[in-house]
Amino acid sequence: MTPRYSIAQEVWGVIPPRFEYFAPSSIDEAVQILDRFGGEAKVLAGGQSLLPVMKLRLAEPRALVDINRIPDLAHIREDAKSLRIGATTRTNDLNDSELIHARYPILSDAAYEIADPLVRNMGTVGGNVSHGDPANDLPACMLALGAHFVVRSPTGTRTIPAKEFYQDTFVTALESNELLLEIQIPKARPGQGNAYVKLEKRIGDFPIVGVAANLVLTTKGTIESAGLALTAVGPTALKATEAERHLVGKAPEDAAFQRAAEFAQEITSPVSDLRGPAEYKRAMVRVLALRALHRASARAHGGA
Amino acid sequence: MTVHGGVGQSIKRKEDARFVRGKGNYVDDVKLPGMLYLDIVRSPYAHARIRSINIEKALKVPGVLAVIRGKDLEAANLAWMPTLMSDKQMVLPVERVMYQSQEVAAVVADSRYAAADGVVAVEVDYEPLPVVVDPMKALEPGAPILRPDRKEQTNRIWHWEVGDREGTDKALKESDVVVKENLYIPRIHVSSIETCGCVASFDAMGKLTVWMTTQAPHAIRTVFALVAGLPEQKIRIISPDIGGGFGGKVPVYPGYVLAVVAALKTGHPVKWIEDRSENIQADSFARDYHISAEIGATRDGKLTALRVKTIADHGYTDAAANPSKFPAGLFHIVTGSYPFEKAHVEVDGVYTNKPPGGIAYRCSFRVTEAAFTIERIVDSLARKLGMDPAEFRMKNFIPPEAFPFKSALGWEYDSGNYQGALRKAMDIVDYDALRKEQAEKRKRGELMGIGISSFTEIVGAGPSHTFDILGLKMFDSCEIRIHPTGKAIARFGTKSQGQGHETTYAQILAEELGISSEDIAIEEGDTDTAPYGLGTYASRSTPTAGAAASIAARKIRDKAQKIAAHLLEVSPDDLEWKDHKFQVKGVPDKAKTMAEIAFAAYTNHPPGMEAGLEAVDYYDPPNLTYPFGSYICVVDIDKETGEVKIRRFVAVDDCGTIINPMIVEGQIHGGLTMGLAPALLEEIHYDENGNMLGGSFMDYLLPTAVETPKWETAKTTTPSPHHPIGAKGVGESATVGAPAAIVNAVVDALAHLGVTHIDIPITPWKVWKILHEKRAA
Amino acid sequence: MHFEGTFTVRASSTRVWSFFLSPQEFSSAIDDPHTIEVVDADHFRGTIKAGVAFIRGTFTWSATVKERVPPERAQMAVHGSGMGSAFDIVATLSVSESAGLTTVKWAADVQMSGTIATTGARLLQGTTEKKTNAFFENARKMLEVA
Amino acid sequence: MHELVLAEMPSAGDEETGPFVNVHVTVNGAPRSATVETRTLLVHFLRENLSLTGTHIGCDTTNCGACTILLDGKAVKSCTILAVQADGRELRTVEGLETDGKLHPIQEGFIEEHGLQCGFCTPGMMMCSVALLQKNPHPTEEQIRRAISGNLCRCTGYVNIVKAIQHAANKMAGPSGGGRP
Repeated sequence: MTPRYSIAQEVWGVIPPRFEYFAPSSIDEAVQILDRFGGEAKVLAGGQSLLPVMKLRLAEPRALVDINRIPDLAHIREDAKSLRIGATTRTNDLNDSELIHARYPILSDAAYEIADPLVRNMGTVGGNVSHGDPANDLPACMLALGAHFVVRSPTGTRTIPAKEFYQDTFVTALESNELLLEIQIPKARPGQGNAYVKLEKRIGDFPIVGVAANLVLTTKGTIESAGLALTAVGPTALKATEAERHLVGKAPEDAAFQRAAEFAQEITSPVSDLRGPAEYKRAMVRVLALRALHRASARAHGGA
Repeated sequence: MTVHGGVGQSIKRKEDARFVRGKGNYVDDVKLPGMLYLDIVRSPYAHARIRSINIEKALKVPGVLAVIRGKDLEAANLAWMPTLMSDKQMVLPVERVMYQSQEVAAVVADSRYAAADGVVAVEVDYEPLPVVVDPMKALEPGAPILRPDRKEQTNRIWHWEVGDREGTDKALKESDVVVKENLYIPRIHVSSIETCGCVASFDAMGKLTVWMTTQAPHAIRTVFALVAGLPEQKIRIISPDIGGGFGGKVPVYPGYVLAVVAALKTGHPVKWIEDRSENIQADSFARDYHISAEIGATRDGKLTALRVKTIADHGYTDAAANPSKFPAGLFHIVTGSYPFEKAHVEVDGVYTNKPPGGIAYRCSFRVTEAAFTIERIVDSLARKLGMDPAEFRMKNFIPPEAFPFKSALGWEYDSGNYQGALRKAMDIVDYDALRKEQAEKRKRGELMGIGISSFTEIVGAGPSHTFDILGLKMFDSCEIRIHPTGKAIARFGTKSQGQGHETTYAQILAEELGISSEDIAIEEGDTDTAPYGLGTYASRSTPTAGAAASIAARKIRDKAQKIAAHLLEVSPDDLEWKDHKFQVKGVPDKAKTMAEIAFAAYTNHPPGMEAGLEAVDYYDPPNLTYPFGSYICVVDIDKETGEVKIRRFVAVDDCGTIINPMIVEGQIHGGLTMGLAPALLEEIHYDENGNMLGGSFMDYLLPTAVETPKWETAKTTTPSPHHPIGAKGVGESATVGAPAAIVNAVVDALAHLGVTHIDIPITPWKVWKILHEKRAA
Repeated sequence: MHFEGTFTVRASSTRVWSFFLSPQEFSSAIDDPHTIEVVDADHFRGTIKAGVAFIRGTFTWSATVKERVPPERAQMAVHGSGMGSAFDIVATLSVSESAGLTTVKWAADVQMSGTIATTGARLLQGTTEKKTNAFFENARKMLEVA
Repeated sequence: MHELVLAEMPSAGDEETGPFVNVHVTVNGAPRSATVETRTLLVHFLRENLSLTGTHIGCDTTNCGACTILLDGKAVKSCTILAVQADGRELRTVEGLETDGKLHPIQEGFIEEHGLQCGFCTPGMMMCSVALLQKNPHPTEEQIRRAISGNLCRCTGYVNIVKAIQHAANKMAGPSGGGRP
């Protein structure tokens, strides 16, 4: 037998590789630099996912484009139509915002348990939603809420619905010369309630499973529209479209939620890993979906 | 009259003054002029032949000065070094790598960053070899022989047994009830928050100084002298502030040796600091015991015999930091708190393609494995007999009047009151009320469990007739100098890694000498100044060096008595040591304090007597000490997710005389948390190719403040009869005792479903799977 | 990791078999940018820039044909290294033709060692499976067109 | 012993080094600056370039929190921030807690309640606590435990760390001890 052989060494992660560093002061400047490097540059926002990967030398971008010095990319505001969250808003800012707590509790649910409080002080909402890691918490929230992402390239601005954004693990609809500017979430309405529930092996760990639920009830109390999305049980965050469809028109009660939770289970493809065997994760999708839907419903009824 | 900072006082710690200011001096804080940095190339394969190592590109990396390979060391006979267990391990491989992340080459550069770049540029050409991950498979015929260098062509390193095999077999056969459990205690890693590292520097006279994260600086110096052939007076090991040890900083890792070699060859000081991932993936592990235990009893619940068989996975070499005579450490303390008449233990050590080590996790040489085994299986037996586990223990404990007690496997327990500790724990937790609550909850379908662990520890190695490491007897030492103004300095052969020696040793001396602990400086860790000792691990500092402190202080007192007599113009026999000074018997006014005596020792000492007031003691304990405790854990289980939540945890510890209650409580809190960790979270897992899964803090999950419960502690005090102040040592008790209490609680919550054991760590999905299957059935 | 699959293609078994044994042809079914060099009939080598999105590195690889039974069976061992890691793939192919349709049964055993296996386990399985499936799907399409 | 292969010392301006950048920061109230590679991590900048070794490194993966400092008043992990990102900003490290020879209440709390053992996680743990108390002067035990969940301690079992933070909270609330339960 011909001997197999390899030229290799283990790499330990402390020191990142070299790169060119840019800190543009405007959006236009930022996207021009991104364009110039044609996919070889990475946007540096909070850096809490990117820098660890670079320290492991699993990513070696030629350039980093630090967008933290661009004015007005960090904001949380509500206008007539939308809740608008700027890309460099820190995840802890969601947690600290009275507006978010009062009207979009799904986001503070999620923000309360993203990584740890120190990481949340640096990590950004834009980074969390656009990194493309299926274990990130905010993508499922964005899918459940029907968010849109406003992105800019050298040729202009476009808006991408969350449901079209997540294509594969670490692969999103964002082009290499595009920069995420803002997340727009339909403005909360009376009768709306939502929640994010997740299961972790230990606080701060990657989730075993997470479920985001958003319900809007009619004045009669039936479900007018529903959003249900899942974290860490597929190559991307998953939108449980069948489950959502099933819920519409039903009373927000256990029977409907049970069936929706089963629909949600069906779209998952979890892998067995250190965070549990696939069968456990699939079972937990059901348990957590029920909890998230019940909590969303309670909130829609004015509960906490 | 008490002396300030004497024994039994919760004084604040002296060392904190520098730590809270960020002025600790840890090894990575050491910076020398011209210092270079060393970084290590490691193997991606668990088992492979090295065909070549190409360093050309690495040498072109800006800042890189040298690359060291195995063949560079081989010429100096330094490619291999001995382990503490008479095996040998590689500094750098010449031919084969034996585990994933093994050191393959070292890059020396003028900065940390350049060294890291150099590591990436080294090209190693490997030919993968078959990997042996499972120790059971390693013992099967036809398994690849991992260590062809040994005479015995087998992966069995050794077979060791103790006890009465035939008698145990017979007693078990005759027992009315026998219970058997297979218990796997997985590989875990201490992960002190500071990783390992060193700075090695040669001076112009050829003297080597190494600042090193070591718990045993003196032993390291001797090992360096023996292995490298350096004259021992030209080696100085300085163990600076240590950011946690727990046993992980006892072994000699290749990185230390490489830094010394690099310093020698480059003529510059060289620093090597491990990354966390290297620390987890290559440094000494703990446990990895595959245990099969059988226990017997009479129908009315009296224990008869215990038989334990174990496969011990040691990795590619036996580098456990055990006392030389005990390949399985003190595992034969496995009869625990019970007076078995018959017991037998056998252990087989096995080679696999994993890193070496074996005992480094806040544990006195495998006592954790032992305590877990007995406290788990006693619970199973009680359940089988239909007895309450507390009642069963009470019925079977070694009674207080039986001490000193000779165990079936040969240990002589110094003192104990096991009933007292368990009773106290039951009172604090309100055991009867909990059982009532549990019964009610079970009717409602809620899952709640109560677990007990009444462990016996064995620490303070040790009597030198039995205990040595590489032939060095396991005594320890204290040297005291009283200065003319009555202040003192004392130095020890041990080395604190957070235990607070600077405070507690001063308290022992304050009590013995009548000098305020504030006026006593404590130093450890510098081999040029401290007396020889074997270091701090296995809860041995208080039993050995703490005892040496007392004895050395008493030597000083003997001399002080003569000086006091001289000053008071009486006979020494007319004096008594009372209220921390020498006074004429019955005449309290006629007295001399230690300060007065010390001044006289340098200014007015008796004719014919040597001046000065100093003493040294090398304390060889007559026996080990046997701390014990009873823990009760209450858990609630989420039926849907399988999550286990610790609601309460009551720990009653008995470590004999307590020097500083605040510090003892802190040690117990920390120990409990390192007991919780393997019970619920931590595990090092390998895939079939020998890849370590979870080799960083991303995947190897240490408990945070959120999972850690609010520990409830209490104590009983049963002094050691042979220790000068009756102290026993406490650093590890809680880590030893806690896991069984937690597992027993979870099993208790599920017992009505027929569950008798769940292997640790008890993850949510293990619990869920049980519930899921029982529901389906 | 073990992956396997079956597909049917409208092409002769000889054509299918030779596709997978021809370095120029089979390598065209690899999505990631790569180079290939033919050492001899049974040995090929090259580099490949592989990964997911920005998590990407250059691997050097070499392949050895272990078994050729035209037009029925073949086995190839591929070895690669990069990103602090090494991979070893043993790929087996069995080809059978019936009524102008050729059925290809493939299996791949993939072993990863090193950084990717130790730190990237969370994402490894899905990505590897996807890349393997994509390769065979590309191959099927190319054979179908041809 | 075999001669080790020694490379030539690299010449200055070698095109493979760098790129470099000037970083100006205010640390504990004082302006500091250094020229470093763009890839230099903030924790290395503090420890190596500014010799502020009170900030420690305990992991490679942003998990342990030993490197916690305050960046513009917020607690962050300095191992996962580039030094250049801190350019022009305010940093506070453990060395800046003591003022005019007086320990910060958090430092007193850690001593009084035995909130530290080996001392390695302590600077990061204290900096995290300082940020918590600035934002929430009267945290509940649950809030404290959550707030320090990104800081690992292997020695204390956290019980006394929680007490240390409560000690500081009480002390900072002033002599009235006021503050909600």
